[in-house]
Amino acid sequence: MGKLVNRVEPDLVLQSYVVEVAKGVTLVTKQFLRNLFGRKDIVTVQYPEDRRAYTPRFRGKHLLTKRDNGDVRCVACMLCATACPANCITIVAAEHKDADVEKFPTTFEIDLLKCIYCGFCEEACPCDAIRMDSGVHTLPTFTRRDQKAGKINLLELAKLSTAAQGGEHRAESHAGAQHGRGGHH
Amino acid sequence: MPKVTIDGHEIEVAPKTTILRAAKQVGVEIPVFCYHPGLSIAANCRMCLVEIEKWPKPQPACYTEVGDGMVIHTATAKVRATQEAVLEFILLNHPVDCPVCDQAGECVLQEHYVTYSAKASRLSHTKTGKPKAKPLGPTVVLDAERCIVCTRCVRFCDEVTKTSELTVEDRGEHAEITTPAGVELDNPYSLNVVDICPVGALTSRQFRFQRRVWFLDMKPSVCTGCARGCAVRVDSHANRVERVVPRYNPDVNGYWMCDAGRQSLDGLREEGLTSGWTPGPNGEARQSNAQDGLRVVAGWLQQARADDTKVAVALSASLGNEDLYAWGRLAKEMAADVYLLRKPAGQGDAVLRRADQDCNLTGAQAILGAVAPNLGDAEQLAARSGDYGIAIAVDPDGAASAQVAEALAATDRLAVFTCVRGPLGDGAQVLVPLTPLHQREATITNADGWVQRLGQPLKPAVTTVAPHVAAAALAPSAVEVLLDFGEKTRPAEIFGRVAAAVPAFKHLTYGELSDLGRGLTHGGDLAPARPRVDGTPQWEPDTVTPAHQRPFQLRRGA
Amino acid sequence: MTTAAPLTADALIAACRTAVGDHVIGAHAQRGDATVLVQRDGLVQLASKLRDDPALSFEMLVDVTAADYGDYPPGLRGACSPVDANRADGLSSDGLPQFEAVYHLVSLRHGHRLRVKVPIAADDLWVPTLCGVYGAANWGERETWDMYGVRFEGHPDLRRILLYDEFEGHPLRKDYPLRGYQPLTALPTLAEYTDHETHR
Amino acid sequence: MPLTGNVILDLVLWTVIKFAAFVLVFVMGTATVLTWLERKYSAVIQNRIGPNRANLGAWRLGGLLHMLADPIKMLTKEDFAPDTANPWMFRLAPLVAFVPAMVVFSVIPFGPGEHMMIANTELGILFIFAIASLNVYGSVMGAWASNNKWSLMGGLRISAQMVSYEVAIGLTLCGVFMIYGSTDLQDIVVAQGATLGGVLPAWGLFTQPVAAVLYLTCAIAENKRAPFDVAEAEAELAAGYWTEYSAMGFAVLALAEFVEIVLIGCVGATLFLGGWQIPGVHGDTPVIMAAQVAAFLLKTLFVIWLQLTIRWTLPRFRYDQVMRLGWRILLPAALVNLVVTGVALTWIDRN
Amino acid sequence: MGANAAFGQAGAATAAMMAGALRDGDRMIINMGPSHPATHGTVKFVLTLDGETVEDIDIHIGYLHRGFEKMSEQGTWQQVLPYTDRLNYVSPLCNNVGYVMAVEKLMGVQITPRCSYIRMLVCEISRVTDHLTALAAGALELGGFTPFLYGVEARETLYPIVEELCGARLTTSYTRIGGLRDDLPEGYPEHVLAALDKVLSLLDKMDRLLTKNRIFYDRMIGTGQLSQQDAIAHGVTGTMLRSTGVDWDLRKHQPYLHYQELDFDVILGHQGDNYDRYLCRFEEIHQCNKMIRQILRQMPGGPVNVADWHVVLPPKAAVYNSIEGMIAHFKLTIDGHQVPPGEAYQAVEGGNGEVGFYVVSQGNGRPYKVHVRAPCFYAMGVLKQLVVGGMLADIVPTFDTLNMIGGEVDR
Repeated sequence: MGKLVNRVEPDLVLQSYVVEVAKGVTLVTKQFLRNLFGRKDIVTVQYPEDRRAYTPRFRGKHLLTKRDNGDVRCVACMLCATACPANCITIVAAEHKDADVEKFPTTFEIDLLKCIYCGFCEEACPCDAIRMDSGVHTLPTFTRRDQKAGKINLLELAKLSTAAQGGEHRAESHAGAQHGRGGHH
Repeated sequence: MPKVTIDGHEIEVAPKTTILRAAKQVGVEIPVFCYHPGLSIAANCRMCLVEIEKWPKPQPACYTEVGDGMVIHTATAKVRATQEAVLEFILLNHPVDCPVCDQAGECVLQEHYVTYSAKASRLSHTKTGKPKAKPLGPTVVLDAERCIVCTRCVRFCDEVTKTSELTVEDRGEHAEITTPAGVELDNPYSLNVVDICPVGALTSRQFRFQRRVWFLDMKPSVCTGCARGCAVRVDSHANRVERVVPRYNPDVNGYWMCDAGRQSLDGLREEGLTSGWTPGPNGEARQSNAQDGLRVVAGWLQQARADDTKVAVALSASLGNEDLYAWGRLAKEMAADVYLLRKPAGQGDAVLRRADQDCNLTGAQAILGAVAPNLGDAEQLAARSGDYGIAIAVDPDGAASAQVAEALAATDRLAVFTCVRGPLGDGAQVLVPLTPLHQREATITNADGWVQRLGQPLKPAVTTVAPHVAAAALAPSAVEVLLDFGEKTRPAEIFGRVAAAVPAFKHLTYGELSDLGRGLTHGGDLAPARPRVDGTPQWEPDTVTPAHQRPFQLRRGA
Repeated sequence: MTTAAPLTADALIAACRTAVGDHVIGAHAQRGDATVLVQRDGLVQLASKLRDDPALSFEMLVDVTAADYGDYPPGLRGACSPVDANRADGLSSDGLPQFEAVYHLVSLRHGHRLRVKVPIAADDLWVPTLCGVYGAANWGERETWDMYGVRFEGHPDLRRILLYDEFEGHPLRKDYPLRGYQPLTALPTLAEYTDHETHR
Repeated sequence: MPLTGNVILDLVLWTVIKFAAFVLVFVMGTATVLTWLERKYSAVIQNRIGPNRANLGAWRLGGLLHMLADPIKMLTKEDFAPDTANPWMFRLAPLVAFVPAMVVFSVIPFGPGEHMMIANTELGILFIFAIASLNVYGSVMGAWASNNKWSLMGGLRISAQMVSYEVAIGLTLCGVFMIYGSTDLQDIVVAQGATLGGVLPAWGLFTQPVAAVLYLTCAIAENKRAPFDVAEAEAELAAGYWTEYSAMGFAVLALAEFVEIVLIGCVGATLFLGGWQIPGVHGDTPVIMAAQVAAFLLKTLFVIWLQLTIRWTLPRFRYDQVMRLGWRILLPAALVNLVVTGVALTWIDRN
Repeated sequence: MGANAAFGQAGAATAAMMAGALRDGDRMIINMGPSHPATHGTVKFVLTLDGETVEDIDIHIGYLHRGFEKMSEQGTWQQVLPYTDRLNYVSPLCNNVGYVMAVEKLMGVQITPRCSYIRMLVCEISRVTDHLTALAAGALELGGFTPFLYGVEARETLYPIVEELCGARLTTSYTRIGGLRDDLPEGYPEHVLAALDKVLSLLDKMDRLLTKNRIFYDRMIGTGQLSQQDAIAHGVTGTMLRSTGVDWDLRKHQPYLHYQELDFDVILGHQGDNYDRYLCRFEEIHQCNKMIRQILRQMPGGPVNVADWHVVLPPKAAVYNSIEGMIAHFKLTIDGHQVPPGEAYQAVEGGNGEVGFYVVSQGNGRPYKVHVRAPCFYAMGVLKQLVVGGMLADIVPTFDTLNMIGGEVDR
């Protein structure tokens, strides 16, 4: 048998309104005075001057990581576009002049209005090229066009990534993950 | 007839049947890499090893022929261990290339690995490096690291084209596919090696990196590049052709197709005409869509009926059966003269290519012969062009010769129905944009009399019109009656009329033409016009269906 | 509220067979979910029995929905809707009609669950309502009507529930197109809009 | 005093000056500040910061400028009236609600002596009752003229509620009149300068404690503020009678509410907190008078604070519960209070 | 209890008196919603009012219908997950867990104990946020803005905790078929406990401002009363069912995950009125608090994902550095989870009751059908019984304690 809740037993004190109102007023006043003079419970964040720190796992605006030489790490494998439930990623691939890199995106565009920030792209990426750990969220814009994040925009955000690039950014393994296209060299 | 038991299924098969084919017949799947039904058997990948009772060690199923009373097991622990070992061995030096590899998604290696192994790597040393992105010829690029040396491509060049450009160099883990010095893989069938490569070692230079295969819309169709009419699969994305690969049809092309055919279908990639022109009030050409063009031509024909003007109709031999029938009927009703336009001959060979470039010549001759008795050719047209007040040319490919163009331009009024700009169209008063064959339902008949359906792999532009629809639309003005198929302009309906009117077509129905097609009768006899390419019974094509189109298959747990 | 041990899936199926034996055309207990396929003639009878029999005591209808098997791979239907081998009318899973009404029941007293499925043909798409047995059937059946176009005969208020009245078609059917346009709700004209008394 | 030109001029001039000083500066000032204060105060209670964005360059002044920014916003917004509304009544209603609320301040004694009130009339509190109850017409007019069912419902609730509570508040205050023997507010305040037993000031709060509680309750109900805001009850009636108001129309209605808060504060301070009296301080030097005026204002602020706190503490009554409270609890309580007061006074008189 | 009954009668008598007085007047038909402040979640009531008394109500839902079930049929099994966040959007994690459990049931996947415990943890945190939303919104709608903000602040205390774990406050998409997106971050238990303490202190303030306040309980007691028979017949589950005194909690009576290892009470109400529902939610938060502490104490170690690359993506290190991991990663991403053909129904105790997922597989990577049994949907079906005969103002608390969530009802 479950546990029954305690319903209030309205006695004269409760029924007179006055006592509970007075208690309520006292509580509220205490809270007021405490916030005014004492220990502040105030939780408002003065955005945009102050910003709440996002947690390390926060899925913010996407970014494209770079290789050591500053090139885009993405090889246009399209797994992110495949995993994306919102169909918001458009990639056009082309042959890279370096045969070891082979393939790279000439266009990499994310429609942030369509994006649902589920993080599946980040998870699907086999090259650690797309990430969402920029720690910034998407800001409003005046036109729809401005919500399409292109390659340059996404690469600019690379510096915001909280993890070392070229490696696994999750806790379980960051040792020895030299890759890019993997360990065939 | 030997009787064998495969995984508990008992079956009687023809003598000399291999275990692999026998297993296929009872629905047991045996994984292979090097085996290809259209090539000789090499048995070098060892993926198809199966256990046979009373045999000391596993045998390759692709090579071993069944014997009476054989009991075969394809899924024992030993077989599984073998398969895992083979996969581990193959993957040992395989680069971590899936992200950049075009084969990913239709890769036999990927498929077999997840189905038969899914074990983590135990590799601790570095992989053997080999050349990457090395051009083998004008069309094919080799990535030697990805190659599993199954030698399908080598066998193809040896056995099918008999040109032997490819060979295996070196041994063991250094084995590498290569061309002898000074030789290029440039035979007219070179792209077939890309299709049969089970991994991503050979890639088509043209399709390379264009589109991931799992995004492709794969639709069966027929190549219209020459009179062979190879069965193909058109892979498109967002109504744009990305590549064309052969589709197995034992009566036409077997497993292969030529590079030129793929190129011809690449033409579909370019946007066809979506608008034409009609004469404006001052005689200037005014941009207009198919409906406007038809309205003008209908006016001409209506007037021609009143004036008794003679009309010439020039039809291309690259139109579909239904188009030819509809236009033939219309010409007959109008008592117009019909001329058959043909493309100049190309180069043919003993494998597949035909010199004759018109994809539907056989059909055109049979149909127009039956419905339009006054059939002439281009020379006759040139000779008699002065007789006509109105000429109508239906020439989708714009392939009419300069001679024809000149002759037709000499008439008072010329209307051209076409998909592309060309000298003929440029001389026309009315240009009507046509819907290309691959954007609509149609059938064509190849040189051997084999009728196949084009499966409409692409969607049409709304401003264009299909030729048979155009004919049906002109009929009321031109001859005051509807054509015999009335307003039912669906190809299936018209094809029924074709079958009724043309003796060679009489046993055919539209529905049964899907997939492999049917042959015409020759002198009343129903016979395949050409010996089957590989001489084998029905055997499915060797391509990997993308997983989302494949029925469920339980994968073995890791 | 559970007082007795829940019956096993097999026992539940057996109980259903006893209750409306003639109408049960198939059953399975895959993945532990007891499921019976019933002819629609026996549905109401079965439901009342299931609710009132103290040994079964399915007091609560948790969910009503339907399924359109129109696109289901041929040959696999038996995985969802197996048909008894001994059916006299020779019915097989492949021969089952396209639609199924699906009911999920739970017994609060015993803590067991049962799924009841009623195969229905696309051209005769109705099942008797369970509103008389379970109050929950009211909204559940309205939603199923809205989404699949399954008519629940005898339902007191079979209107669309999630979609608007002008909507055409039933979207969860497999043949419902993914792209296209629906008629909009007719907006009142200004005259209609100001039909009520104005204070001018 | 004969009504010569000079006297009339004197009268008018003084009235205008006093009106400007008391009503425009104090009442309107307080009401305006209240628009900011209420939000700020509630915010701090609720662990928030509240309005703080309006600024003059670098000076934010804790958002104090919101009370300027809001009127500017209200003035510049589109004043929208529904198509089917009655335009005249709709526009008139806010004024009808607002003007009486302002007028009643004419009888409030802001300090000692007849000069510290705008109109020294013996009617006093009765004048307040008479005029303040006109306020309801504004709200009801607005509610009806909006031609919105929710507004109408709010209007119905408001009229019933205000009529009901007027009875209770009237009876409640009768006790005070009986104690101090006058309806003239200045007289009442003067009378509160005495002490009870030499210790406790003879404020209404101590002589009529029950009436004080009842007064506050009824007054809040009269002003239709939480927990008696069933007329606007945003969760039930959207915003009730002022649903359709925007821009200045809304501003005036809202301001009327704030002015009434001040009024309740003033009347409360006058009747129950000794008005301008400071216990133990007597005399008529300017310093003392100024201190007394300040005391009155402080007391007013106290009652205002009480109202705000109650508003941000309590949930809302249901409409029928409001009526039950008014008729079944407050009215009998007021009557009993009256009887007890009467008996007590008689007993005191006898002795 | 006697006093309660007396109050209930008094309220009813008042209502009856007023109804009598207005009986001859015109009925007013009025649209409450879809953009009415009380009909949050977007719903419309077409009310027939006799004065303030509700004579009839026609409930129009569907304003938030976005074709969840149709959309689910278009992608892979995994791609359905983000949609489930948006069902009951104040306790998205319960939906995440319910959905993947249904798929796992169909696939026959056995999750690891640690995964199971973390799933319980997130479910309970979600339940707290769900109940806090209901309580706070209830206070707001009765005009209690201060308790509302305390409740919301408590909820806001938990959202960063959710974000720390899942990467998002609300659109969590945290679970994976066969496991979870990620293990618990460093120091997570301490953060949870600290947040819980703050939640409890704020909850206590709400309690002191509301529970015993006569203005509040007068509005709650005896209004929106639901009988046990009605609740059961109409498929009402969760807190709403328990408030009528029916002892039914999936966590207790059909335990899933590892709930059988937790010690907690099923909270029951007396008579199923708004006050009972309010109190049950309050008390359930305290139970959740108890459970979360137990879960954190008993949390087992080990992996969170099953060790099968057909079910969960390989670890990133294997993907980056080995072709085996890369292939497994590719195939699972491209093809989706290969779910054997068949059907399964999995129910979990969500914020508002039984959240059930009925999934049908056609044997490949794409769901054939995903149906959600939304608790609010059936609870809304019984709303008419709760408000007819009551007063207009009673719709507000009744609708609130029912805690309709538009995302779930309309799908």
